Amino acid sequence: MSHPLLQVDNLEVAFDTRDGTVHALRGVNLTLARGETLGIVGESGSGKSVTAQAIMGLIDVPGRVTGGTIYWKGQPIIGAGAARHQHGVWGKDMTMVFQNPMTSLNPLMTIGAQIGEVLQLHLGMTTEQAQARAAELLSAVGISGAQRRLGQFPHEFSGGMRQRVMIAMSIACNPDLVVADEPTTALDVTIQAQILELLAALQDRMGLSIILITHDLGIVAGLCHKVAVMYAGQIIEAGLVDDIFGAPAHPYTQGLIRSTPQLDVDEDRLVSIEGTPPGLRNPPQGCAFLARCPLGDDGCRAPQTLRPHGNGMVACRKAGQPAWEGEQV
Amino acid sequence: MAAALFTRFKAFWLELWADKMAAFGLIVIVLILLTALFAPLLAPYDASAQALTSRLTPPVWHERGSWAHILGTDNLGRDVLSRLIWGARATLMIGILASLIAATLGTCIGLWAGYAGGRTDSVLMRLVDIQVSFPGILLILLIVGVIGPGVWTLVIVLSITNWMVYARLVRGIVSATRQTPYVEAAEVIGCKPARVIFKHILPNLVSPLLTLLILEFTNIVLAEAAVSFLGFGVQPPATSWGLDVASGRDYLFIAWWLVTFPGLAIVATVLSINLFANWLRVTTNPEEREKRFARSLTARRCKIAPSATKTPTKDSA
Amino acid sequence: MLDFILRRLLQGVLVVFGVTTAVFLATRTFGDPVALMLPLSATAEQRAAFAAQLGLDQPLPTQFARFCWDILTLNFGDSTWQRRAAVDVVFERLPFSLMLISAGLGVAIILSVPLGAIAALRPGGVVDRLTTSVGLLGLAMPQFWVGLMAIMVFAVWLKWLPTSGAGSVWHLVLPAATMALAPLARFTMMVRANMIEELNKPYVKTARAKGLSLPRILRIHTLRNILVPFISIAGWEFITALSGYTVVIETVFAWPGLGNTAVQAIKRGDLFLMQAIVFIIAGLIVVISILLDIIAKSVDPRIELN
Amino acid sequence: MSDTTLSVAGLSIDYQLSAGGFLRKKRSVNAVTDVSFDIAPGETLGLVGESGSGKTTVGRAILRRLPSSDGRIIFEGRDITHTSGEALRKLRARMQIVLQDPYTSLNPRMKIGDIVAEPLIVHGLVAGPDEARSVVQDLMDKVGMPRDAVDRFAHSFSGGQRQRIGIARALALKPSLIVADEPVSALDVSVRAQVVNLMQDLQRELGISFLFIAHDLAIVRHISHRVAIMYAGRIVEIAPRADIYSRPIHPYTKALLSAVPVANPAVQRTRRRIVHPGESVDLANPPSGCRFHPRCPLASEKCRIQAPPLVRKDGDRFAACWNDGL
Amino acid sequence: QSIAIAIGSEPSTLDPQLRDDGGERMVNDNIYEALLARTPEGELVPGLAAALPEQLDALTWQFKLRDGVTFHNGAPFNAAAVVASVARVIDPANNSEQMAYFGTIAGAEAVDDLTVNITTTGPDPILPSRMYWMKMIEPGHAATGDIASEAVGTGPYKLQSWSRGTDLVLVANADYWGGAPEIDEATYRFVAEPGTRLSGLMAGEFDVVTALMPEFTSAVPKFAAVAGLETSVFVVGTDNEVTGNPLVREALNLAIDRQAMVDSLFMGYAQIAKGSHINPAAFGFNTALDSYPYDPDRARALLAEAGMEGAPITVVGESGRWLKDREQIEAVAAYWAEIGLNVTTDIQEFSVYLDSLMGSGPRPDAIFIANSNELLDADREMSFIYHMDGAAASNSDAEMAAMIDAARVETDVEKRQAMYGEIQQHAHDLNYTVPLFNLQDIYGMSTRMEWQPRSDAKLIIAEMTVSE
Ligand SMILES: Nc1ncnc2c1ncn2[C@@H]1O[C@H](COP(=O)(O)OP(=O)(O)OP(=O)(O)O)[C@@H](O)[C@H]1O
Ligand SMILES: Nc1ncnc2c1ncn2[C@@H]1O[C@H](COP(=O)(O)OP(=O)(O)OP(=O)(O)O)[C@@H](O)[C@H]1O
Ligand SMILES: [Mg+2]
Ligand SMILES: [Mg+2]
Ligand code: NI
Repeated sequence: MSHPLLQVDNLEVAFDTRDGTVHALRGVNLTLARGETLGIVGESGSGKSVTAQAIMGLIDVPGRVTGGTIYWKGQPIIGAGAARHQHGVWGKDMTMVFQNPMTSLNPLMTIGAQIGEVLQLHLGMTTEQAQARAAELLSAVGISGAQRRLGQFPHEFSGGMRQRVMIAMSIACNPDLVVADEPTTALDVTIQAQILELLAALQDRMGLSIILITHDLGIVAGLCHKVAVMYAGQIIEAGLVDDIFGAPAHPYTQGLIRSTPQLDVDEDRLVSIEGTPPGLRNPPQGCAFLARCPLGDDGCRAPQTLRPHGNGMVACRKAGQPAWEGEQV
Repeated sequence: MAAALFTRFKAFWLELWADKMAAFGLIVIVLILLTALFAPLLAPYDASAQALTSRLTPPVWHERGSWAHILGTDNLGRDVLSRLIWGARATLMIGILASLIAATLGTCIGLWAGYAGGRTDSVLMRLVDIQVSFPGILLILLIVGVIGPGVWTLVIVLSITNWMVYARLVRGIVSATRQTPYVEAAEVIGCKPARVIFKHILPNLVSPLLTLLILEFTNIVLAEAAVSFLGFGVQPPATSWGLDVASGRDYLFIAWWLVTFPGLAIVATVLSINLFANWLRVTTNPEEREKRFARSLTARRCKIAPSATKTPTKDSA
Repeated sequence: MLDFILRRLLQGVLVVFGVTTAVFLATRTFGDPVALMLPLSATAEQRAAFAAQLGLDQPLPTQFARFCWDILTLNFGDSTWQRRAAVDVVFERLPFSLMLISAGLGVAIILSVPLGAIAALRPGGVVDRLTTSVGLLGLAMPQFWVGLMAIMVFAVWLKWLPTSGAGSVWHLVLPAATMALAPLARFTMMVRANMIEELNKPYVKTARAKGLSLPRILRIHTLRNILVPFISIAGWEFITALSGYTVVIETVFAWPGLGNTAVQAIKRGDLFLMQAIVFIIAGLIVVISILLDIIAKSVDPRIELN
Repeated sequence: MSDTTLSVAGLSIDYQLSAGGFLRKKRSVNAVTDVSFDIAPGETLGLVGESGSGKTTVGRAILRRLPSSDGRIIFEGRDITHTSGEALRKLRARMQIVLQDPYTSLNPRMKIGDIVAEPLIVHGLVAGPDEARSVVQDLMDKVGMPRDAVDRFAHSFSGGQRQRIGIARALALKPSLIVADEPVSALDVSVRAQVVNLMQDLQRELGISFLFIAHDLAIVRHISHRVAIMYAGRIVEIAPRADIYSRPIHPYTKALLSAVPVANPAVQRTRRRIVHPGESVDLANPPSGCRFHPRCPLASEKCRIQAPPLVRKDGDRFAACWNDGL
Repeated sequence: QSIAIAIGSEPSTLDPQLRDDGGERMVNDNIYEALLARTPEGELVPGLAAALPEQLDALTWQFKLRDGVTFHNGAPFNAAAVVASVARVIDPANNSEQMAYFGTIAGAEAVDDLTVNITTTGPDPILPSRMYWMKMIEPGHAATGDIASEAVGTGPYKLQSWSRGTDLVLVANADYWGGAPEIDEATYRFVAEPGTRLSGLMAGEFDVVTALMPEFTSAVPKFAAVAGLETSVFVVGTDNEVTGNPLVREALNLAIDRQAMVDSLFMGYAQIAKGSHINPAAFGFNTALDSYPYDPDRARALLAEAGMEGAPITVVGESGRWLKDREQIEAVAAYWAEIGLNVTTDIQEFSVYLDSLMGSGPRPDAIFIANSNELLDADREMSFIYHMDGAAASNSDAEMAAMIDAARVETDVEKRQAMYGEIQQHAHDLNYTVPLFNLQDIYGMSTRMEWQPRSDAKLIIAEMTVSE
């Protein structure tokens, strides 16, 4: 049987708040094959992190998974049919790198202990074995003096190094998938470049799949095979990187790309998408982008689902029509 | 306007009512406050009127009890209920005054230290340290021993020994708030320090100060009781719950009601305030407040939260 | 490190001196020590002789100079009440106080951590509500009341434990339990609140993403992280207790601690004893807070000592 | 009026880490060293550099929120290096700030109208509430906010809208210089464009000078006339925009530019990235000589010993590197 | 057999000669002895002396000592020990608080090994009573040993151990000259709280507790009450505007229903004072006087006659030092208010109170005191309260002062007795004081204890027995 590595099927997540229920994810569909890198982009609050956390089984009070299923190698791990215990999936086969390297490590545990912990738990190593392996891992992510470093605490590391430690930890058990939620947003450009190189190198070497969540279209362009664009809790466009950057079909994707200033092009004015995304407490029935969309009309009030368009999928009736004046970049 | 106020009150009450214990606490507090306020109207007797012939009458439900003294009489034949009602007045007044004085003093020093920063800050905070290192109850007893006990002494003494915590809190918040961008913005647009403090910084203090004030109030009530217990507190003919417990304790084995009722009054007051303050603390913290709401929803939905079932448990791997 | 300790000790010396001076001024300027110290029927000559003997007839600055010298030479004079060196009295009672406080706080610490942790695991759950309610009740009951009731129940009715006094471990049980009650409540609530806060921190998400079970996260990760605030709260509680807040318990259980002695010293106007007590307790408080800082540093490597 | 709005010469700033005292050495960190630049009226100077390189520190020093340990700040022809008290308060009317985080830079307890009117009131520029209201309405129009916004609180606005409110507040005093400290870093790409466009429009209309601090080289390129690059508390290169982006001189500038990802798969995959090893400088004990030398591929013995001064290389380009034009 | 005794305060020292301290006395009364003793009823009998002393002249008393008595450390008790004991107490360097009892003693000299002469500074008829309070120490131990914590006496009990703060254990002295006592071992525990003492008694931990409140006589297994040394009294300011009027003072005395107070406050464990505040057991007590009747109508009439209806008086007192002090003060104040006086009660902090009582300022209208008479001689009350120069006196009656001075040096027993009777009658007629009650000391005991307590508040273990 050739199951995809990861399949997210119509995932719905809601958060209970005093002012009503926030429908953070409203039917997210994703498929990821082995060795593939998927970028997820979208503006703040569109549900990228929630998606990642749902995949990792980290949705917690006040959130809850209200619908849909996540399959790992064909087995349901979240939603209908999922077993209560998921031995060796989370933390071993599927790991996560978080956005903020400053706070994502336990400040009072040595780096060695934090890496070793995973190895002992999932691979049943002894402390010594785990420490030896941890040292290897640190070297693998480009931290010199690994032996000495193992005994140090996170605050003795710079931001970039901490993110390397996070990555070392995430690849400790030779996972199949690493979910990276904005792994470089908190870092400087030069450091970001180092980390991205590292991720790319690791992927080459280990045949990892990566889900890379980011704001930065440039990162997606450089690193990913496929990209999914999220808006208001849904994926509104997905496809191969070249296709989407070359010819974005959804008006939102078009706007997103056009509003990004370029290093080598002088625009007179940037495209600005006026307005704000809809609130997720009472999300609109139809296209969520309607209120901000230059092409929108009454027909868009009907629910929009992902439909094939070219090589990819788009959730728009007017997919492919240019939405913003001026030339495509 | 009134309608708006009413809706706000209603929203407040609805949220409070969701936590029955806290609501109950608030009701008790209000009742006790009213009792203290209307003591002269409510008390059946003068609190210090004694009748030696009817001393140590037990409460009414006791076989020797009488309706004349519902909660019985004390060792001088004074009506326990009346003393309880008047005692509420003394106890609450001491508590409120001492808390307010301590809070005012502490807040001023905290504001000063936090806003001035630098050397002033460290000098003031050293002062706090000295006061903290001073054996607290010794200081109370020492002062009382030197200037003599009494209601006002108690108020002064309890204020002197309690202001530090306000100073620390306020200083912490002020020096943190000073760093916040909106205060920086206010300074950059040319607000004078007074305006910055009162318009931009002080409002941040209101809710933590209020919570602290409420909690500290209970400490002061307990401290008053303890000091009175040691005989350094309120002196007759004035009365307070602490004093009543103290003077009733000698009769514990034959007249349990002397200690029990004022004791219960203290417990009820402090407990109610704590219950309410506990709720208030959560309510003033937006994050906690959301969680509380979600949890109660989950509980009401009568099923285990989905997330709970999905918690990875690798215990037996 | 050494530099830190030295600096703190020096600061401490100043604090202790300030505190003791405050006592000196308070007792010399507001009251008449001689009247307090002599029996009711003492004659005027006796009073004068006594004042002269203690140097109380000298002008205040002279007295103060003498006082400063005495402090410097750690000479606190004789307790007029016990007729022996005041420091001896203090050091004789101090162990009892320390025993009571350590036992009480020890119990509170040992019980509060699991209780608070369990409550934090399921906020709003049964255990949580129960511990919170019981805790609040524990905080609301005046200590002397609890003490009297405990004697009634456990000593008079059940006859399990001695009513009062010191001498054996059994004598310690009731006072220590009474002493433990309020700190236990405070510790539990503090552990619960900090635990909940800690569980919200990003590193806990990391730990969960690593596949660790919640109990393990609690045990290995968060527990250590709440240790620092816990140490400071526990230390604070220790200091408060040391500064005489056990006196009520000591009175109720006839426990021969320093609190009672202090009350006696004040009641009897025993100035020298009073000064010695204040001095030694303030000194202890300073030392303890330095120790606390060092312990905190050893738990949390991020803390800088300055 | 002089032809430069702001002129900074040889500015150095130290942060006190701990006050000196008994048995304790004074410790301080030299966050900004010998920084000089000018801003002409109506000009935008972009200030870029990695985190901790001292950008904010420079901005705050110009606004006189920090004492400078060395150097001079000349604003509109007046030396304001040591202005303080009431004079400083007056000065504040002429230079304003827009802060990075639109969520925390507005007092959550004040209505938008009051926030924007506050500078007018504290400087006594309006006679009464009615006048304040009409001025505020004008400002709201100017920054493209709905008029009814004045009666609402900050939390009901999105990040972009809040940033516009922040700009309106800064504009209220009709300043000649606005220090914008990463005004768009916290905003989403689509919203970022709104704010950037607004700032450009305002500059054209009102002739305001901007010191525009940012991480994002692409945005800086879009909005600035000239760009200064900071590294470890020093300006390593300062030049007109076109020069910086097309012909960078300093190795750090080059590395920085090459590290910026470009949102174009074809380009991005083939770009030659100069990835320098190592991390940013610890300012508490900076390396000797050129502060970039430990990471610099071209570093020579000279770089290790002597810090290169910022010198004119050609045209309006200044750089601080011993390796000429490489 | 061993018993446990709970006392209110731990001895501050075991030196028997320095402090006037209840805790110390409770212990040392069993370890040390004096030359004279008293029967439980209060009669002076020979103690370490072989017989009652003989007065040689106005200033000299001769004591013959008991032969063959040794101290616990084996040293003999002899004239040298007596001389040393006397010298040590009165040595100003020792600043003994007991000088209140021994102020008149000039010194002692040994006549032979078993005879001592004690001299006084002036004629002192009550020297024998004083010697009842002077404990005899072992000179060698006092000089070289640690007398403050190691007691060496001649008494029926020896100190076994004293763990400060915890307990103090006495064991029977098998070599006691009066025969070994019945109880072998006595453990003292120090419990300040009356409630806690009581609970210890009820829990069976203690066999004897001191200072039981009258209310608890019904709750404890067993108790014993005895007339004590203390008499409560209001001293009235005779030079004050209102209380200067003898009619008012009489009214004050008639206004109080003493019987009701005895019944309710003291549950009967007090005697109404017989017209004066002299202890009935004391030498010089005037048995002819009767207690003031309760006659509020007459009191009101007297007030009316004096034109003092509604006149303001201030009642001064303290709280917590004597048994039910505040209750007595407040009850009396209420009675006085009832007959139409405008009463202000002023409960003062103790040092302030002391100043009111003995300071040089104006005398209060009425001040409460529980007067204690350890020497059991009327001289105490006479010189402290009745004599116009007395520390707590509120009158300026020079005639009475002269009578007191005369009585003090009168060595003829009969004459002295008569003089004191006369003075009391005089003071009674003029209502100088408002005497209230002779208080009783109540002791709680376990059921197995057999003991009749003594009126001088001494806790003599040798007088106790245990039934088992
Ligand atoms: N704990 C929570 N309580 C309530 N709502 C939440 C919670 N966490 C997330 N949400 C909501 O879920 C939605 C998606 O949030 P998410 O964090 O996935 O966004 P994101 O795309 O990762 O944004 P960003 O780019 O800012 O990280 C948001 O609208 C947010 O308000
Ligand atoms: N209050 C302060 N006390 C001590 N050091 C400080 C303080 N503020 C900043 N620094 C130090 O000064 C240096 C410059 O900081 P600054 O905030 O100016 O950098 P920045 O370029 O604005 O960085 P970012 O891009 O992260 O905003 C940094 O090394 C920082 O650690
Ligand atoms: Mg996110
Ligand atoms: Mg900055
Ligand atoms: Ni399992």
